[in-house]
Amino acid sequence: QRTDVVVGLVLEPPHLDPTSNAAAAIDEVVYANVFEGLTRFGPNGDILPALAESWDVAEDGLTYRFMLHDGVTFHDGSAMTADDVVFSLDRARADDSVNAQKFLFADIAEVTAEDDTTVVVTLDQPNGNFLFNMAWGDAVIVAPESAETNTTDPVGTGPFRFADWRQGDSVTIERNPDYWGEPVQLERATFRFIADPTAAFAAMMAEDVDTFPVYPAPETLSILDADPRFEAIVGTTEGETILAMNNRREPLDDVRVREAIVHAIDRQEIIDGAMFGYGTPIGTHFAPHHPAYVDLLDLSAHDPQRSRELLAEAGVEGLTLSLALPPPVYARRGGEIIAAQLRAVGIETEIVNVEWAQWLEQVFGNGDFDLTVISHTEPLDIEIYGRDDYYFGYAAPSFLAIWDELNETLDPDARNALLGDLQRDIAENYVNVYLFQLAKAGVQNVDLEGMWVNAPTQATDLTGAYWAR
Amino acid sequence: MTRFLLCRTISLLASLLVASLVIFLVLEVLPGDPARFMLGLNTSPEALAALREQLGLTAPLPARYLGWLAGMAVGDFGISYTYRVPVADLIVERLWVSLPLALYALTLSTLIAIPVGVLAAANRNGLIDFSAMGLTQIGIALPNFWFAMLLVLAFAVNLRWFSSGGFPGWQDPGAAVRALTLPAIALALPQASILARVMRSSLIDTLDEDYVRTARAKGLTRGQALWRHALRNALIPVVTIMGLQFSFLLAGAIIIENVFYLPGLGRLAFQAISARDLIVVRSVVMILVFAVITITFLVDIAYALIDPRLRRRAP
Amino acid sequence: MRVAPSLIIGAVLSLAFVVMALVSLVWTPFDVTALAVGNRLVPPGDAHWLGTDHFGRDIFSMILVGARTSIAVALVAVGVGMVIGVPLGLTAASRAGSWFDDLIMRGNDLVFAFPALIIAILITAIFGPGAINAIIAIGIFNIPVFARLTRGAALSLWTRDFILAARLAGKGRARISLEHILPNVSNTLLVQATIQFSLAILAEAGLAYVGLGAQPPVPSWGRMLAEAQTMIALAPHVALVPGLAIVSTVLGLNLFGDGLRDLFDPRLQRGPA
Amino acid sequence: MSLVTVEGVTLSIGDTPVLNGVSLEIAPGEVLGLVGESGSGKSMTALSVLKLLPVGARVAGQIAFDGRDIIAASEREMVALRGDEIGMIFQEPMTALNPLMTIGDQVAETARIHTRVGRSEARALAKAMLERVGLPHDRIAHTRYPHELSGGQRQRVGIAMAVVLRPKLLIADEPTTALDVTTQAQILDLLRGLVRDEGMALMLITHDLAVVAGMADSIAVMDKGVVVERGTVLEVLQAPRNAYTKKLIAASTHVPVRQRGKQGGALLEVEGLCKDYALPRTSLFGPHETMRAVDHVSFTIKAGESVGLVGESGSGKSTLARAILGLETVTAGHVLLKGQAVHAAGRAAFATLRDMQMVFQDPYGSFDPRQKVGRLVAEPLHLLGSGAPKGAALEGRVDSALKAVGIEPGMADRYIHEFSGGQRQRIAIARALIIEPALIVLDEAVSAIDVSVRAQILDLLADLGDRLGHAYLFISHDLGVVRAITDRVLVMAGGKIVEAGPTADVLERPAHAYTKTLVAAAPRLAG
Ligand SMILES: Nc1ncnc2c1ncn2[C@@H]1O[C@H](COP(=O)(O)OP(=O)(O)OP(=O)(O)O)[C@@H](O)[C@H]1O
Ligand SMILES: Nc1ncnc2c1ncn2[C@@H]1O[C@H](COP(=O)(O)OP(=O)(O)OP(=O)(O)O)[C@@H](O)[C@H]1O
Ligand SMILES: [Mg+2]
Ligand SMILES: [Mg+2]
Ligand code: NI
Repeated sequence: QRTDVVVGLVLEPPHLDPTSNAAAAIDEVVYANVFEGLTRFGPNGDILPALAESWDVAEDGLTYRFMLHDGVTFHDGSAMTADDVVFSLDRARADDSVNAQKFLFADIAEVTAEDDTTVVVTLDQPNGNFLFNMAWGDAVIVAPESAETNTTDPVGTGPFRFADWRQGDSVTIERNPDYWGEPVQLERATFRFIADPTAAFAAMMAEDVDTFPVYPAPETLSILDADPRFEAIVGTTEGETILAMNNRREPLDDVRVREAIVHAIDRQEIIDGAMFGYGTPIGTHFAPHHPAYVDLLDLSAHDPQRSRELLAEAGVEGLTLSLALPPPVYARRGGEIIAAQLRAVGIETEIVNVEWAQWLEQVFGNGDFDLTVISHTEPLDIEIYGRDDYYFGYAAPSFLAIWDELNETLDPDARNALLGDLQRDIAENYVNVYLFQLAKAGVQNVDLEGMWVNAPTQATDLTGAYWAR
Repeated sequence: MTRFLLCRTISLLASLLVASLVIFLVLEVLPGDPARFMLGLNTSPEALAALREQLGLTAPLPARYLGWLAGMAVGDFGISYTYRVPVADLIVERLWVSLPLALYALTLSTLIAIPVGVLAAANRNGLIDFSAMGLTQIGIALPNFWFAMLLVLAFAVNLRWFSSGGFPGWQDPGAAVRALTLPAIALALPQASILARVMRSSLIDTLDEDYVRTARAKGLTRGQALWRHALRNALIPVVTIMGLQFSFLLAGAIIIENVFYLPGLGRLAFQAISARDLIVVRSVVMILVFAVITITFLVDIAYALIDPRLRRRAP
Repeated sequence: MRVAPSLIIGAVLSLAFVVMALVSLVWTPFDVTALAVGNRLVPPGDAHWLGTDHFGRDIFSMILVGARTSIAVALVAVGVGMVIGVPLGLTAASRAGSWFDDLIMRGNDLVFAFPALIIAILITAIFGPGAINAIIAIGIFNIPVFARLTRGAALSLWTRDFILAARLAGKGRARISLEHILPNVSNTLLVQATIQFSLAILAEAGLAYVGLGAQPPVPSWGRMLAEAQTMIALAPHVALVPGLAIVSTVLGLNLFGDGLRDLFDPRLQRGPA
Repeated sequence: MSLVTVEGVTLSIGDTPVLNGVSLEIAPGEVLGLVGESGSGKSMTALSVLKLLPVGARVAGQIAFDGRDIIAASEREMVALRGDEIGMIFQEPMTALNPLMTIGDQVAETARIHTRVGRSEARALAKAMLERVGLPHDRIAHTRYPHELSGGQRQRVGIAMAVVLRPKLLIADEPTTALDVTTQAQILDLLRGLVRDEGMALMLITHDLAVVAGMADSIAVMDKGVVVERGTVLEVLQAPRNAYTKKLIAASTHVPVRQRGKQGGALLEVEGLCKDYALPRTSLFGPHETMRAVDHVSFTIKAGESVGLVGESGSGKSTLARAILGLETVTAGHVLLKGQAVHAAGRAAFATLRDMQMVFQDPYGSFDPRQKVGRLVAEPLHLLGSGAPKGAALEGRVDSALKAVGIEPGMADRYIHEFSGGQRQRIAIARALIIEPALIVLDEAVSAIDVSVRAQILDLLADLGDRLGHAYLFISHDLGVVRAITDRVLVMAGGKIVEAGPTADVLERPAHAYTKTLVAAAPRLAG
């Protein structure tokens, strides 16, 4: 019976502190393994208690009392108390904070320690998402002594503790013998960083790696799955992959032109061509596995004839648009297919492959683009359509009105109905082309059990993993 | 000799200074902001500003350049933006992979190239020569990532003799050498092909020299004349190429490092460029430039060792 | 004069390469920009002689058009190197030992000292990826190659008596460089150009591997090969065909260059005594 | 009983026949001079005896050495023979030694290969032999490398290497051609002594009949791969029977007929001319050390006069010539041509070059191989600037210049490699003539060409001088040539002119010590 596992990850984390960098690779190593927050995501996206054993919410929805577990220690041996929670939350929302998701803490008015194991958080306004927010990797609890050194020597409360980081190659974590909860079954886990898709395939085939939770080469997944040694595990993610359009720019500010583009796109061809069939078509910016999801695919059926008519109607001819493509394969391959599909309705595209840094500055930061392909991986992020300064520039009054109503609503069913309205609003206004929900296409050794199937957040939770043989 | 060394050192320093300025300026015009890269899509402007301040990105250009230079002079390359560790540590760690890999590949390539080149030259226009040179032509023509991939498929995936990539560290030297073997072969083959061709043509040239005929007139056999007289003379261009190759192997291995996911210097630079970790990029490039210049310097000295005519350039 | 078999093989392969590029101008079996995802990864057969790629495009057509891209990239990259490098080398040689010569040569050494691939990545990071920027990146590193080669060859010519004779005729350095030095180094340059040409094709493939070569939808052998990497287990022909195209073309050009060198070699050339 | 017998040896390399039934004999202790013009097959004959022929060579016939059949001998037997029983010295002392091996080791190597002696013993042998050839260890350390020796010293090392095991036969292929006369005399002396003391046979290959005359017992004359005449030195030189031999001897002693030209006033005035070359700096900030190649040289050449300049290698002759022509900056002094300064600022040299042209030593290297002869010959017309003839006028100039040197004008659109050495030198003269200069400087213009051609060129120069009346500055290390063609001679040593005067006077009754050694060292044919 093996007690160690080698996990393949595509990207190496820049460092290991989840509270000061947006890189998903950090969470993929440390989330739930090394660091814990008050709450946490479960395998299917539900919010579970973590360091907080339980909590009370006041009637007005403004005060949260968290009861912490007893006898929790950090990996350096010091006790985890309410003061550490206060420190962590205050640090994240401070003026000079470099937390990448500061909005998670935006509604917090005050955090106080009632006693060693009780923390009270007061909000400025009710926030239905607060417990969800506290489950993010960016909201984990850290100790004041080690907060600054977590980048290279992470000290958390999790069931694994950091053992070794071989820059550029791997990070190793090992079982924390003093864990407060149920001990994990694995003795140690090694995360290896393999960006090259071919190398990833070779590493699996050579059994140098036991699992790739997010396998970078969908084209070879079927081969691995057919091999009796391995199995493919396909689940869902929170990544809505869209062809974003610059709603501010001519002629994309004309809804007819946007609709024309939407009808020019054949989603299935993109899913097949770029992702080799892995992915679920979406008709709006919402995860299909979410209870509030509304199927709006009919609004945007593939209909090139309609596209041409709409373009004619809008009086647009000989249109040439730039198409910025960041590095992931869904964008690069998908973009090529999109370009061909647009050409079929008479829209020429000029493909510009960009790096992430460039995409962030040029497209995301400065809004300097016509079209781009991107996957929005944050959970429940339809909110971005209400941001005035967001890169695709929608923020229509119709949307904002529903949004405000939603924020004041606490009843779950009513909330779901409003979320449906939001989805319909952006779909009917053809803000972007909603392509597909990114699949979590992973592969693993058949004997490895207890890994997550879905990815409600980007994490490699190994707490339940074990070897069947 | 001291004069020679002094002159070389001054020109070396001048080159490095020019190089540092070029690198610094080039990286300044590179679009992309490290702070934004680190904080991602959902960040707030205040967090961005705070991080920029923390990283020292707000200081004026000349101040940053001079600060960097002054730091380098005392071996302090600064703190990596993304990794948050001293750049020097990062580089040293990567060098422990890149340097052995380059040396391994160079050794392999030399061990293959010199005998092949010598054999081919000794049997000029013969069957051995023809087939060896044909093979070297193919070796040169292979795109290296393609060849590397074929190696992985054959030796790691099918035969399972080697691991498909990665680097286990030097605690277990045997495993480390095994991990570097396939990458070294992938790197060495094209270099060996080039080197073998240089060796052959250089040896053919020297075999035509008068002193080889003199040696034969003394009663040396063809082989003795080749071995004792021609070979050492033929090594001079070979050493030049080896010097160039070493610097290439040190810096140009990015692609091979990617295919074998090795934590080498080239990949560090590549990753740092995409993360806009400019402080790492410029330090790595600087180190590589420094390495190349130093190697050129060493090759000059190697010349002097091989060739007495160069030993006393100036009294 | 006996022509070496390697020269013939090289010439044939190089010619095939050029012919492919020319043919692609007037005819390809299929449209290389038309995707047919349903028809992807078809093995070589009657309809598609060399099969189809992961988007269902006809590989044979892409190879034809890719030859054109390769020629364009390599030609311009070598052109950049020659147009800048050769005059620099000629001027440096005509003023050997002067500060100008020193400056050019130190500058050359410096360019040589920079890690080529990293600089290429930087250049494309600054200007964006694409064929033009790949050309610039490859071209920059061709400049010192040609400058050095030209200078070396020119220097040995400057010591020859016929240069003295030209000076006796009252001709200046620039004029001598053009009238006497340049024609006499042209063989050497031609041979080196062939070799740099093949290296440029390989370099483009390397850049394409890191995603920086010619950009879609323009087919390029390097990108075809890079994109086909992961498909090799699925449909080997997708990776083998562009690989073989590159190998045989580079091989052909190298053999051709070597053959030319032998042909021009003064030791093998014998005028009447 | 002869040591070496070569009988009807035929040799071809590839498809070209090189030797065609060569026969000769050398007895022990005998010196055979093998003479002939370039390409006649002298070297190939010698290499056949050693079986060190180039790849692709096929030999037929008989070669016997000391009773052994060389043609049939295996490579192993030959290896044992070479260096031990047959030693060989080559022409080029500069390239015949391995630059990366000390001279002591190179000499010792011969011994180590053939005898079972140890390293130190071989060194001792080498040391003794190097001393014997005039390189005692205390003056020239045997741990030196070849580049630290002069040409003559290197040739001594070559000889030591060849004779360290006291071979029965020594083959010397043009051992002195690359050396200047004084050194040549020393080396020939050394060889003569070795042959006498060790009793070995010597095959001395040379193109210079005068050298053979002083050294050899017998002579074999080769022409186009055939030995056309054999006999004792006296027989052959005094009473040659073969037509080719006669021609060769005549050419070697040829004196062109010249009328003493009508001389005019001063054409070229050189005054206090100095030329320094910078040596590499010895300390970083110290001044350059300099080497004075031309040291306060002053002389005058009158219009129509033919002046010789002699001196050994490195004495500064070529530097002086280049300085006169304005191709080289000068350190001090001035040069006036027709009263006009050559080294004045601006494009002065451009102006004076119209009246002054030069012919170089190497008839091939002085032409751009990529231009046609017509264009090459016309090149100096560039000096006329906008007044240069064009079109038909230009062609006319080229034609008449070529005609003047006896080249068919129709050949103007050939390339230079399509001409023989002698023709090339004529074309070089045509190029100098085309602009009708008052002075032609010839730097070793006939040194590289065969004697028979040399005679023609000298005739041509004499004739042209008489007809067109230009002055010559004739630089040569060959006193015979200088004697034949000049009125006055300047002797140069160490950058200075040590003696000057009418040619006959200086060469017959040298006053300066240096001139005396020079004259004494020069081999003479007609004694
Ligand atoms: N390696 C070779 N291959 C083919 N032909 C050769 C080779 N070496 C010499 N020859 C030819 O053989 C002929 C005789 O050459 P050889 O060197 O014996 O002449 P030589 O009398 O020694 O002349 P020189 O006085 O110039 O040394 C020449 O025509 C020459 O061109
Ligand atoms: N460009 C130069 N730089 C430095 N030293 C030079 C240069 N040219 C010539 N010399 C030196 O000047 C001296 C005179 O050389 P020069 O060529 O004038 O001799 P020469 O009399 O023509 O000899 P030879 O008979 O060998 O042609 C030599 O010692 C030579 O080494
Ligand atoms: Mg000869
Ligand atoms: Mg001279
Ligand atoms: Ni999302």
